[in-house]
Amino acid sequence: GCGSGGDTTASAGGADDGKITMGFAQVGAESGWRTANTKSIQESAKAAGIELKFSDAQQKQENQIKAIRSYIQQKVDVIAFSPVVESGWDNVLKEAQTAKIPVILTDRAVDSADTSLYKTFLGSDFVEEGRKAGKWLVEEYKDSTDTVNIVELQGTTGSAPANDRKAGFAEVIGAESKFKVIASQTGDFTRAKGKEVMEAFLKSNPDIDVLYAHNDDMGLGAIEAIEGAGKVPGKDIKIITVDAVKDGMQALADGKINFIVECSPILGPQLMDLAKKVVAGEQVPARVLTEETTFTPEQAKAALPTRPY
Amino acid sequence: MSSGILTSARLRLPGRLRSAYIPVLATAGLLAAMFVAGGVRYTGFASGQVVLNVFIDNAFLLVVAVGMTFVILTGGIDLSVGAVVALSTMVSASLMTDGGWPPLLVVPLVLLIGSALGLAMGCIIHYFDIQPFIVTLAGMFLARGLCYVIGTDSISITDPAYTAVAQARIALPGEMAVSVSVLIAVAVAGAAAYVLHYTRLGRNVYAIGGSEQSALLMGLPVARTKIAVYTISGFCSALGGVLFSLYTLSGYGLNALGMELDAIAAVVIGGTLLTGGSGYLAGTVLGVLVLGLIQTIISFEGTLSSWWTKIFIGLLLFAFILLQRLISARRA
Amino acid sequence: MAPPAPILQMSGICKEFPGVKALSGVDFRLLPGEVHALMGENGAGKSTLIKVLTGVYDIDGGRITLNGQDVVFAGPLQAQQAGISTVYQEVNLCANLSVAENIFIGREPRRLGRIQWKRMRRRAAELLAGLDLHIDVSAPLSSYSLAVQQMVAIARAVDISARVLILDEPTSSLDSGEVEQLFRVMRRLKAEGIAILFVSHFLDQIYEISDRMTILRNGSLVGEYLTSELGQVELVGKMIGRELADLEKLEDRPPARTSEPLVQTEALGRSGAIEPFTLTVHKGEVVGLAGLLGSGRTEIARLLFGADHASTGALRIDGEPVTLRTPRLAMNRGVAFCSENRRAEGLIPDLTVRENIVLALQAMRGWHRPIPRRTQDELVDKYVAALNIRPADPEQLVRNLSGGNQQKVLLARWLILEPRLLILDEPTRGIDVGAKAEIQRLVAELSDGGMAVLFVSAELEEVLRLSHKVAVLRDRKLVAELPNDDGLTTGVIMETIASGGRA
Amino acid sequence: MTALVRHRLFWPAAVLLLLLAANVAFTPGFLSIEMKDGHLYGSLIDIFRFGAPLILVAIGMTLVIATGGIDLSVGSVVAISGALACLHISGLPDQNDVGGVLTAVGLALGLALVLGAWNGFLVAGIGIQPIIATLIIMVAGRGLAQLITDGQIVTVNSASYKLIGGGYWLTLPFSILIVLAVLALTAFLTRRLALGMLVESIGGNATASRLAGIRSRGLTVAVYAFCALCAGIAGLMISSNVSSADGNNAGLWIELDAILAVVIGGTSLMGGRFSLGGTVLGALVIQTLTTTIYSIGIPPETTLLFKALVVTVVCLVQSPAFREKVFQRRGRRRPAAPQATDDEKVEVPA
Ligand SMILES: Nc1ncnc2c1ncn2[C@@H]1O[C@H](COP(=O)(O)OP(=O)(O)OP(=O)(O)O)[C@@H](O)[C@H]1O
Ligand SMILES: Nc1ncnc2c1ncn2[C@@H]1O[C@H](COP(=O)(O)OP(=O)(O)OP(=O)(O)O)[C@@H](O)[C@H]1O
Ligand SMILES: [Mg+2]
Ligand SMILES: [Mg+2]
Repeated sequence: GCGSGGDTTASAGGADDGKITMGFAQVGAESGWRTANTKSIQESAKAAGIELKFSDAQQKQENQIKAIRSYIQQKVDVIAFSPVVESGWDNVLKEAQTAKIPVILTDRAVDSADTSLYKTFLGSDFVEEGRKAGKWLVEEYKDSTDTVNIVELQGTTGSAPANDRKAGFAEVIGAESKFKVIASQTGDFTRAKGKEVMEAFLKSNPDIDVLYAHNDDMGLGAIEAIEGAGKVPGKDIKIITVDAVKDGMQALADGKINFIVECSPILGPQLMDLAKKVVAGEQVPARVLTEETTFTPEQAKAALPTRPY
Repeated sequence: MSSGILTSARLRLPGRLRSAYIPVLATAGLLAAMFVAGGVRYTGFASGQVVLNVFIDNAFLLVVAVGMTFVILTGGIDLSVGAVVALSTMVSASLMTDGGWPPLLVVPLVLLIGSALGLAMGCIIHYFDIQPFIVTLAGMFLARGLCYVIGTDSISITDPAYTAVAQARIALPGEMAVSVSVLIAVAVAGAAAYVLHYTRLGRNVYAIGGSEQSALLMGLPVARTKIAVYTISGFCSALGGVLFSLYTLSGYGLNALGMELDAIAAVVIGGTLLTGGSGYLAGTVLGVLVLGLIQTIISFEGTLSSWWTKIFIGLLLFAFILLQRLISARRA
Repeated sequence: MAPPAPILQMSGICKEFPGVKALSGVDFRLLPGEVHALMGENGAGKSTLIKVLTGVYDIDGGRITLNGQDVVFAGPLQAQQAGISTVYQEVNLCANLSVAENIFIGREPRRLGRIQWKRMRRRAAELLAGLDLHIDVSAPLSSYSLAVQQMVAIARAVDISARVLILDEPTSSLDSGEVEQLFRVMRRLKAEGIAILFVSHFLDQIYEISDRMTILRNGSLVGEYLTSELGQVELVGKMIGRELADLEKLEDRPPARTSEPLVQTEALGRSGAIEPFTLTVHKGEVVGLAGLLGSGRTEIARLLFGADHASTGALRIDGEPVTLRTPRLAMNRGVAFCSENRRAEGLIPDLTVRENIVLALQAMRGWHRPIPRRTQDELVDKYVAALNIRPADPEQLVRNLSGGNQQKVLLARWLILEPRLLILDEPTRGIDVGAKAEIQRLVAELSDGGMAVLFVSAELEEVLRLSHKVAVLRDRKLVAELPNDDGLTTGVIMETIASGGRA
Repeated sequence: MTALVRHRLFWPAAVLLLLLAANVAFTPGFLSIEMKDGHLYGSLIDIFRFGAPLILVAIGMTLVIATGGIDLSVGSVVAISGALACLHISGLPDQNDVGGVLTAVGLALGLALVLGAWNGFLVAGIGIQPIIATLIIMVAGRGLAQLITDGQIVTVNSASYKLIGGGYWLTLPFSILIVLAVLALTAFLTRRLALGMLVESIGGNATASRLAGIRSRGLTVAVYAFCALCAGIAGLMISSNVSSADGNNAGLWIELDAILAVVIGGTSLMGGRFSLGGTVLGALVIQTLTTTIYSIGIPPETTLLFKALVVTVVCLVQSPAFREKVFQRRGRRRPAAPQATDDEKVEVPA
């Protein structure tokens, strides 16, 4: 769908100053979200006429560093990558700077003090996603005074989205004492784990009001667990998730999930635009947020037919 | 090219020992062949710096694999190495950044922690006669768990001295350069090779790997050696962690996930038997280089999707192991 | 003349393993400058006594004094440091290390902590030369036959300058030549005042070398005697607790036989191992293989069993040409092979006696046709009784058996197969006099029943006693085939070996 | 009593009971099992249900380890089998069609068998060390699973397929029945037929086994194939339980858990003697541990410390050397007083 728009810009960019080569160091292929992200980047690179060198780091920072180093070796025009972690990039980014290769960060930021090491950061704000989830909850229960029992399914322990989505959510709901997170456990971002953990939650906590899952997949797994326990997901237990992948949107449209915070993997077109500008030496904003929204069941029904991933 | 190495070695080596060196020589030959193939296929590949980068990017793995070699030579296994690497980066980063400790204090402390952990595991393995797999697995859980207790976020290291060391490049002729880590790693590998070949400790390691029962009956210090081996591995992992933190200038609990498998694979690809008693440190160095070179080839290939990357790694590994095996079997 | 004060004294030693009382209240003393034989049947507790002494096992009761002082060793290392050097029964060396290292490991010549490999190899070569063994000491131990390994173990122990030297069945695979070398060294050490504890099932050797002996039976002390005052028959009587009647009967040789050939080799050989040889084994015939250490007897046996592949020549079984690519194919043809190296090539230590005995039979039937438990028990019971395997508990793990009993288990495995050609490589290694006679009787009986046997033994008398014909090897070459008539003696065989068959 | 304590399964069983007791302390209704919609429902059932894939993989792993090998590729096989089955089902016109689902199951298990046989061939045929031989499929297989699913999660909507991992039959979860069937079959093959003894013999002493006429090559290939088959079934279970195949994450790290289960069950990694019962207990210990972590509410950051603690306790308690050194500190190193040699008649030379 988004390829056609990119085509025109591609011919323009290609005509300007020869072919641009971009080295992109992806985190890995740990989730469907990530795969959609990769696909978007590959497709829009093709559409934009940018030659893409792609590498998969298999969730290892050292592999990403190696890949970036090899891009420097191969003298690409621009390097883009989604950092596995926030810290630890100064060395290799300095090397890129010395080699005069501009760097664009995608998906998550790095915590480097020296912001001149990269040109711009394109991506979502995981903390903000957590906040959005929290805000909806606060809004939903604004009339109630009873305690709201929340269970949380966290992402992979220590991973940035898990840390940030937890922090943002806690920040918002922490303001009111009626919200109580009675259990919080990692579900490793997977359906199978999400289901397993939720079943255990249901056994040890008789009255759960709300489930907050750090991604759709864990939420989908948890729905099966809730149904297995004879409860109705979306009614007996309200469910909030993050991501908005197709299966999640379907569940949202079916009323099994109550609210989804979007975290869009479609960074490709924006990234290619930025890359061209950066290579051309144009000024770009230090931070570009992806356009993201939130979905309620009604919005989901409307959005579902055109959902690309 | 590879056969040249083999035949010249054949002329020099005495009688039967020749067969023991064959896996290592085959590995070296194949590695060279792989490099040449890469140079033919990719532009910019056949440069000295690419080789040096393999060292720079794998210095920590090399150090960890050196420790693992000791353990595997005794017939044991150490699954805790990756977690100890992570713990070391985490401890270093939190002490230096949050605690403001000087690196000169932190690094010895980290090395001490790693060695102590190894020592403890070695003692449990030996005195309570428990399989190394399960003890070091518990050690892995423990070290990883301690990382998360310190913090789940990654911590940057900003200490100026540490940063300076991390960014220092030792220039070599021909516009090439290596990092400090490489020097440390090479020194560790050299020292380990010396220990294994020229000291009693080293020979005892081989003897225990050959037969622990016999080593005991021959009056060798089995307890001391076995415990020493796990301590060395703990020390090497901690040092690997220090190098890792120099490499990334940060500490993170999810660092080096699965590195134990890389280290074991490097050792075994280098021709060391997992059952113990047979293998050389040079093999381990080659094993690390093979894994590193595979990575480099992948990134030079540059067009592989995530899954093709994995399949390609598997295929390269298979081709390599198969050739190595066939060459060794024919010559032996 | 009052005897000198004992250097080593053990009193009231008790040792119990789960279910077995291995030693109960054993007293033992060792005088300086004597060779003391420790005697007893298989499983009597000899090795256990040695292991208790050197700290391999914890002691359950009793005390040990060395040089008048109470000692308890935590392990062989401590015992060695206290001056007790030991060769344990099974070859306990590291096959992955070189010969030189096996001799010197733990005591390598060093300078500034650095091992001096050259010096070590040179000294190792000298040391072995002293035992009349000239081999490449830089080769891994695994490339040598068990007999060589045994010599290396002896060389190691002898070189450790100790006050007490313990040799647990060091001669079980040695030829008379090597035994002589060993005895020469032992006499020298004895003259230096070293106390030597010696275990062997060869009575001739005991009488040749020992001054005094202690006899154990079923883990208890029978008594201590001067060798010169105890006759062979009496000794055997004390060891087994009854008179051994059928020892004499075996002295008569079985009559020679003529029948159709079973296995024929035509210039069969394997480069580097054995030169092409032509040999025919007839049905019901016992063929002995004689030769010195490393002469290639084991190599012939392995070729006939398909354990190694021949590089030249042809093999016929029942007149039909066959290629034996795996031992299994040989077994399908009715060939069985009992290896000389029971630990490396024979036993499965973690399996029970019963499982070890039925293993080959089960392998022949395939995994899907289990041998009914009752049949198993019958077979096993029969051989446990016939070979006097002790403890007579088929469910005991074979690793817990004494060396001799393990050997019997291995033999039983092949005997129940009832093969057409049974290759026995040193089948009586470490087996006591009583059981040895029993085994010889069994072999004779089976060959009377039509089974052919290829018999390899370091003990020439045994070969002579059983064989219809003797094939003589030298330097990995078959040099002569001698019919076992009245004219054939060990002397004749030795001469044939020496002359290389040209005489 | 002592016979009970001596039994080799006593200590793993004791640890399992201890963990269950800890759960009861935190969740009083832990042991209760009730009927819900004609299904048995309760935490104990859950442990079996969620542990089912692990038990299966561990059973296969037990045999591989008994031959002296190791199989790292099971996790990838889990992913591949689930992915292939779901891909096939998602392409069916009627996803509930039993024939179509059976074809999918057959395809998935067939591919698993092929992968296992490949592992076995590398190990037994070419003589590559097991850890490296199976590492190849571990790495490449994960890629293959992602290739099959295109890196996405393949969702299916098939009641017939759901039965395998999430359904019930005769009030019991179907997955438990599958595990029982596989366990019974394995026990029959290894203990009733002679497979177990031959496998133990190969692991105990490979050279000796060859010389005893065992066809170790064929057996080894069969064992690796069987292990992959078990992993394949586990993969179907996992994907069927959540009605979707996740090529990226399904079966991640399961090899480690499976090996751990085998080791806790008392089988040595060096090969030889194995215990199927021990393995099942070991897998249950691991699954109960996971459940305990959820129900006690141990935060994810300290989960691993807790695991480390339990694993250490499990292995210490199981170690005879530890029990001897800690529980019965008999003064065995003290030289005992000489005992009077009694009844045996001792002859003394004149
Ligand atoms: N580790 C063990 N566990 C259980 N029983 C054992 C163990 N070691 C030895 N035994 C038993 O102790 C007894 C004595 O064995 P030992 O090895 O001392 O006999 P031996 O006199 O050396 O016999 P051989 O002449 O056959 O070598 C035997 O019955 C044996 O089965
Ligand atoms: N004296 C020796 N010199 C060199 N190599 C030897 C010697 N003795 C044995 N070997 C090695 O041991 C291997 C085995 O020899 P083999 O088993 O055929 O001997 P054997 O005749 O059975 O005698 P024994 O078993 O008594 O040693 C040979 O391949 C050879 O390499
Ligand atoms: Mg003995
Ligand atoms: Mg021989």
